[in-house]
Amino acid sequence: MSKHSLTVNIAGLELKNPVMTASGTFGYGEEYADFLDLNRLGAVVVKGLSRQPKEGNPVPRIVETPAGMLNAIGLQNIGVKRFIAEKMPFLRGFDTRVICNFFGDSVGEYVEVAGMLSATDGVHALEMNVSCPNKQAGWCVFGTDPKVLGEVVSSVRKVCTVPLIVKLSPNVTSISQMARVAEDAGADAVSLINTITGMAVDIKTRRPVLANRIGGLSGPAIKPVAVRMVWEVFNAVKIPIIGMGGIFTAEDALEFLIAGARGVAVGTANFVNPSATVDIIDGLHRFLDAENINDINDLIGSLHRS
Amino acid sequence: MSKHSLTVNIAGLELKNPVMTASGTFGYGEEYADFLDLNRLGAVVVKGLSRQPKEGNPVPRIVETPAGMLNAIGLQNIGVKRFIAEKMPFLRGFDTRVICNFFGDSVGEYVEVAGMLSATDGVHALEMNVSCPNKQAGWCVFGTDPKVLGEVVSSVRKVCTVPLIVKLSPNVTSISQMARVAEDAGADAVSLINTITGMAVDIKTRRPVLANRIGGLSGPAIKPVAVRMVWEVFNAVKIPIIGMGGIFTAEDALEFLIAGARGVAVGTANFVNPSATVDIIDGLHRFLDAENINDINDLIGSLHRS
Amino acid sequence: MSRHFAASVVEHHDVNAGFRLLTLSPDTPALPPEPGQFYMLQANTTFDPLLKRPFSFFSAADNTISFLYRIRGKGTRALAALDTGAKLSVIGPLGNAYPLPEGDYIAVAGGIGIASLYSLLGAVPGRALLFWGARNRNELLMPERIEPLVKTVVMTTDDGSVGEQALVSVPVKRFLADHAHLPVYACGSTPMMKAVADVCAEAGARCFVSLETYMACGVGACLGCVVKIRTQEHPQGTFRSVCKDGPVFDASAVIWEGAGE
Amino acid sequence: MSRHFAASVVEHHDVNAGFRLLTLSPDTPALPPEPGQFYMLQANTTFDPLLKRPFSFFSAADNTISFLYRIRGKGTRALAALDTGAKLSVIGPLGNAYPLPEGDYIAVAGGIGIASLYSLLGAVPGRALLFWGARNRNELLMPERIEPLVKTVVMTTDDGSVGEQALVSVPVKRFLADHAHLPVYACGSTPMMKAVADVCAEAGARCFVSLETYMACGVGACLGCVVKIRTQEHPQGTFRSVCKDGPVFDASAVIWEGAGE
Ligand SMILES: Cc1cc2nc3c(=O)[nH]c(=O)nc-3n(C[C@H](O)[C@H](O)[C@H](O)COP(=O)(O)OP(=O)(O)OC[C@H]3O[C@@H](n4cnc5c(N)ncnc54)[C@H](O)[C@@H]3O)c2cc1C
Ligand SMILES: Cc1cc2nc3c(=O)[nH]c(=O)nc-3n(C[C@H](O)[C@H](O)[C@H](O)COP(=O)(O)OP(=O)(O)OC[C@H]3O[C@@H](n4cnc5c(N)ncnc54)[C@H](O)[C@@H]3O)c2cc1C
Ligand SMILES: Cc1cc2nc3c(=O)[nH]c(=O)nc-3n(C[C@H](O)[C@H](O)[C@H](O)COP(=O)(O)O)c2cc1C
Ligand SMILES: Cc1cc2nc3c(=O)[nH]c(=O)nc-3n(C[C@H](O)[C@H](O)[C@H](O)COP(=O)(O)O)c2cc1C
Ligand code: FES
Ligand code: FES
Repeated sequence: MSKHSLTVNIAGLELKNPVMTASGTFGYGEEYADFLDLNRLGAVVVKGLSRQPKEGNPVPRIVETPAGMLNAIGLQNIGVKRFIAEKMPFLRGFDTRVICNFFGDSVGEYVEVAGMLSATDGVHALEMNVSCPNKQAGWCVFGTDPKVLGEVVSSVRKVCTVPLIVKLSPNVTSISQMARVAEDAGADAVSLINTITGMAVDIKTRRPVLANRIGGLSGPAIKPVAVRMVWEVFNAVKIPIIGMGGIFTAEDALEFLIAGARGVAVGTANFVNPSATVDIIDGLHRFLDAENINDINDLIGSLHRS
Repeated sequence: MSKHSLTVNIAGLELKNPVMTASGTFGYGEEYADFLDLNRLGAVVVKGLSRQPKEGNPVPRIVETPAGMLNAIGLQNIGVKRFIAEKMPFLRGFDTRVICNFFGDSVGEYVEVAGMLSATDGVHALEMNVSCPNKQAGWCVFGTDPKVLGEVVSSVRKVCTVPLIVKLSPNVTSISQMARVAEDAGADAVSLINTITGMAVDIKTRRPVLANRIGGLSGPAIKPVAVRMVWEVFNAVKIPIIGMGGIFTAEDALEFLIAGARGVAVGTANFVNPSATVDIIDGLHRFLDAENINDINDLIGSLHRS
Repeated sequence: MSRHFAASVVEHHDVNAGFRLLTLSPDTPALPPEPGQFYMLQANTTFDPLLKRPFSFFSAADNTISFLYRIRGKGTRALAALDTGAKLSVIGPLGNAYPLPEGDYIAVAGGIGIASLYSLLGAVPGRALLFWGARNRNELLMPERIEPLVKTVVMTTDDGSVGEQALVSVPVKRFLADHAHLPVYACGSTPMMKAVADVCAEAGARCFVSLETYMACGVGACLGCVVKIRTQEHPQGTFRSVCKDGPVFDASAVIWEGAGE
Repeated sequence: MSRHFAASVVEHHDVNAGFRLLTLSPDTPALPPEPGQFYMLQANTTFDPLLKRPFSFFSAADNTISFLYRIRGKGTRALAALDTGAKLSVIGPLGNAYPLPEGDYIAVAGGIGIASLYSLLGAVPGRALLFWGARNRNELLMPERIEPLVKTVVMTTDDGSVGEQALVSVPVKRFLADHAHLPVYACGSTPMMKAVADVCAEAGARCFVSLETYMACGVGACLGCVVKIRTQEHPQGTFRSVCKDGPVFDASAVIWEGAGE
């Protein structure tokens, strides 16, 4: 198990392995500290942070769907200040990378939060969630309009002193176009996919099951869409990709790595199997052993083109 | 079971019930004639037709995914002439509506095929599949560029003498925008969703599982996305909607009807349960009975907005 | 000792129609639960159903944990099909526990809510004045195991098949007129618990409720299971996780949004 | 009589490690199958695995159908877990059949391919010259039931544990030198069938192969299972459904694309 290397480098940040947690599915890390050794992870990506604490949406917020789930948490979080004061000291105690997911409802808020987080000791990279409603432009979402995306990324890039990962929304006609916009605006990496917008109807009450009506679909159901988008983006940009969407096993993670992801994030799987991340790391070791591959980087983007 | 009515009217076409088959999952009807009484169906929607017979893609063409499947059949079909000569006589023998799904690789081909089909006795409506590559505009797909979509729909509308249904691709940023474009260009109805583009990777060979690399995701996995899109489109256009995507049971069909679909199409479910369509019709009857609803139209679009 | 373990079915049988008692033996040493805590269980290894389901433990012995459950949807159907010897994946014990009463107390169970209260009845035996409501006789589960643990029991059913035909909160309200000094512990459907909380508030009795919401993770990570709770900092209420901050809450702090449904 | 029915497991047991024999009884009258036909089976009622899986029938009696299968992935694992009395959903019989030989014939089985050929051996007993290849002894399934049905049998294994250590096409090729007038029926992995088809073509022997591709519907509706077949109209080949136009094809018409994999 020790001959080969799982180390990957994402935009200058070295990770002991490509496996990280997906934002919003691992709390602030401490929720799962009992269940696995956080030191084993390539990185911990925390729940999305905003300038002010956010209460989130009314309940019901989640519902299971075939091989997936819809969530409309509404980005509930304790706010960047409490996060830095109350959660970072704990996270700094681990030998892993800490990546802070964040969002805003205006370009100004994005910039402000990015500034605060990237100035925080122990924060190794930022992940910008652009799948949230844009207050300035009404109903539109930062991540679905190329012009707006370019603006917010380049504004954040100016203040961000650590690697900046832009997390792309899959709810677009061309994910590769959005990835190129992010790259051109200065993103150091992209992560994809965020959830796909969906809805479930309670046929008895004739109401949407979720109080928020619509929610984001995650889990194994979306994996084929996510793998396809990673492959498309891999062919469109030079910056590294972090892939996610329905990764439950090492085999799932390998699909993403082979399709071009340099890192993989595990989301919904944590809920079902709290040790999913470490099981995946163990499985990657076994696969490299079995296939006689010395360096996981030899696998990344190795999908045959014929 | 007889008190209430399941009759729906889609763009002037009366259907004895809202349940139809999804194109490409029911062959030309005869493949399933052994398994169920076609007379019971609201409509039979046949495999997509083109001017010339089409061989389709190399194999493998299908692969199962969690609660779904990817297909890259490549629109294999016997061509519109053989269809009219060899398959229509059989279909005319049933008391159901026959809806012909068709496509082209140029506006000219769309127009030509639509003209031939709508002039055919027993063809009650046409369904335009716009999710296919556009030879004139290179890689772009008819169904993802609003301008191209408007052009092809209005050209077809001029020659089509029966109700024209435009089948929308879900691989777009705004499905309601595309629906409005179709409506403005003269579509009498829209159907949605076609499959979501996805990919699966064989980690041993490091090749895409499908020979065509990418394929279309269908089945229960995509149902939440489909329901959401039907609801969005219901709020955006006045023309009727035919909903589909992962409908396996009457409960699934009811989600779509309540969200605004006036018809529902059953696709992948036929493969698993050849009598899925009639089971769903029976289930709709039972639901109306149990809920004391006399007319299924009272259910359509009845989703509460609070 | 990890709170995530594999377990084997050692016993599994019907109690009444639609209700089963499942006894598991953890394959590796597990933490002992406290009354009111719960576990996330999953019978299947495929992706449908995808999520684990939360169940209060009914009883726990040296190396076994039992669950009393109602077959409801596909998760519980998959559970119900498990034979002796079958393996399943478990997370727990999770959540907080009932604060143990010091003397006599009032326990209010609605239907399958008895599953959660049973461990409290066993931990403080002979002190509970149990008010036990259900839809019908079939849902009053295992009286032979419950009655020996309580001081008195009052039953109600919706159909009058056993005891008074009333909501269980009706006799509780009558009883509280003279016994508002006793703490109340309630577990049942959300409307039932709200009704009990209301009569307790009126009577000025301390009331603890064990809430039920839809859960994904069970450990406070997804924020899917929240409920609005009044705190000093947030007198208008703030979201708390039922899985981590609960499931037991002081009823006076709960804001019963949409609880009428 | 519908080709879509529910059936109950009447017997189910291991044959060799990783191989099981499943016997079903249709709950409603079902059509009798012909040698070479297959059924689509599904053990689970959830959406994972989603699709039914194709299996040749192994044998059929008055009111039972048997299947000999290898546990491979999640569909066959779900199948393998079925107990006696369990229900499953079935479509069939499907596809064409082996054209019955008039006299002696050569049967070539590779591994689990014996499952499909067994019904032919039984339909035309005592006339088959069986060439039977497998990876190892464990995969030569139920010789005690097969040997009484054939005239002669030649075994090969990849590991030499039984018979010649060779691909089964090697002894077939030797034998055809003197027996090219006999028709050949082959079922096994795609590379094995291609090899047999090649030696038959060289020797000028008529050869039928029962192909295996990934299937969704089993009835010719999805066009997922196609294979390229030469026809008079399409000498370069045209796609035919393995489920409906096959699974049995004249080997000389098959275009073995990607068959090396
Ligand atoms: C802390 C806690 C302890 C519990 N203890 C027990 C117990 O000891 N015994 C017992 O029988 N049940 C208990 N439950 C309820 C149990 O978790 C659900 O019955 C179970 O999840 C249903 O799963 P299913 O797949 O069978 O139903 P599903 O198919 O998921 O759903 C069937 C119906 O039940 C509703 N539903 C499902 N889960 C919940 C939920 N968590 N909250 C509200 N509505 C829901 C669905 O919306 C749907 O209408 C407990 C729940 C919680 C939160
Ligand atoms: C006409 C026909 C008759 C068959 N008869 C038998 C039989 O009698 N006994 C028997 O054991 N098997 C038979 N098979 C093969 C059987 O259908 C597969 O083994 C089964 O579908 C595997 O399902 P799974 O869910 O266990 O595997 P999966 O998890 O679906 O797949 C496991 C692996 O097998 C491959 N695979 C799965 N299905 C197929 C397929 N149809 N073609 C090629 N590769 C596939 C997958 O790509 C994957 O690599 C037959 C197949 C066909 C088409
Ligand atoms: C309950 C839940 C909460 C989430 N919260 C966030 C979030 O705060 N920020 C974000 O960028 N993504 C969030 N996501 C999206 C995930 O990080 C991930 O992109 C998505 O779930 C797909 O991965 P999966 O299928 O492995 O879950 C959330 C997902 C879930 C299920
Ligand atoms: C094998 C297969 C072939 C299909 N062929 C077509 C087609 O020819 N034309 C078309 O418009 N849609 C086609 N579709 C899409 C379906 O009609 C339907 O829109 C989609 O599968 C979603 O529904 P479902 O989840 O119920 O299958 C095909 C789908 C499948 C699975
Ligand atoms: S279930 Fe995830 S936070 Fe409670
Ligand atoms: S499996 Fe559908 S056409 Fe053969």
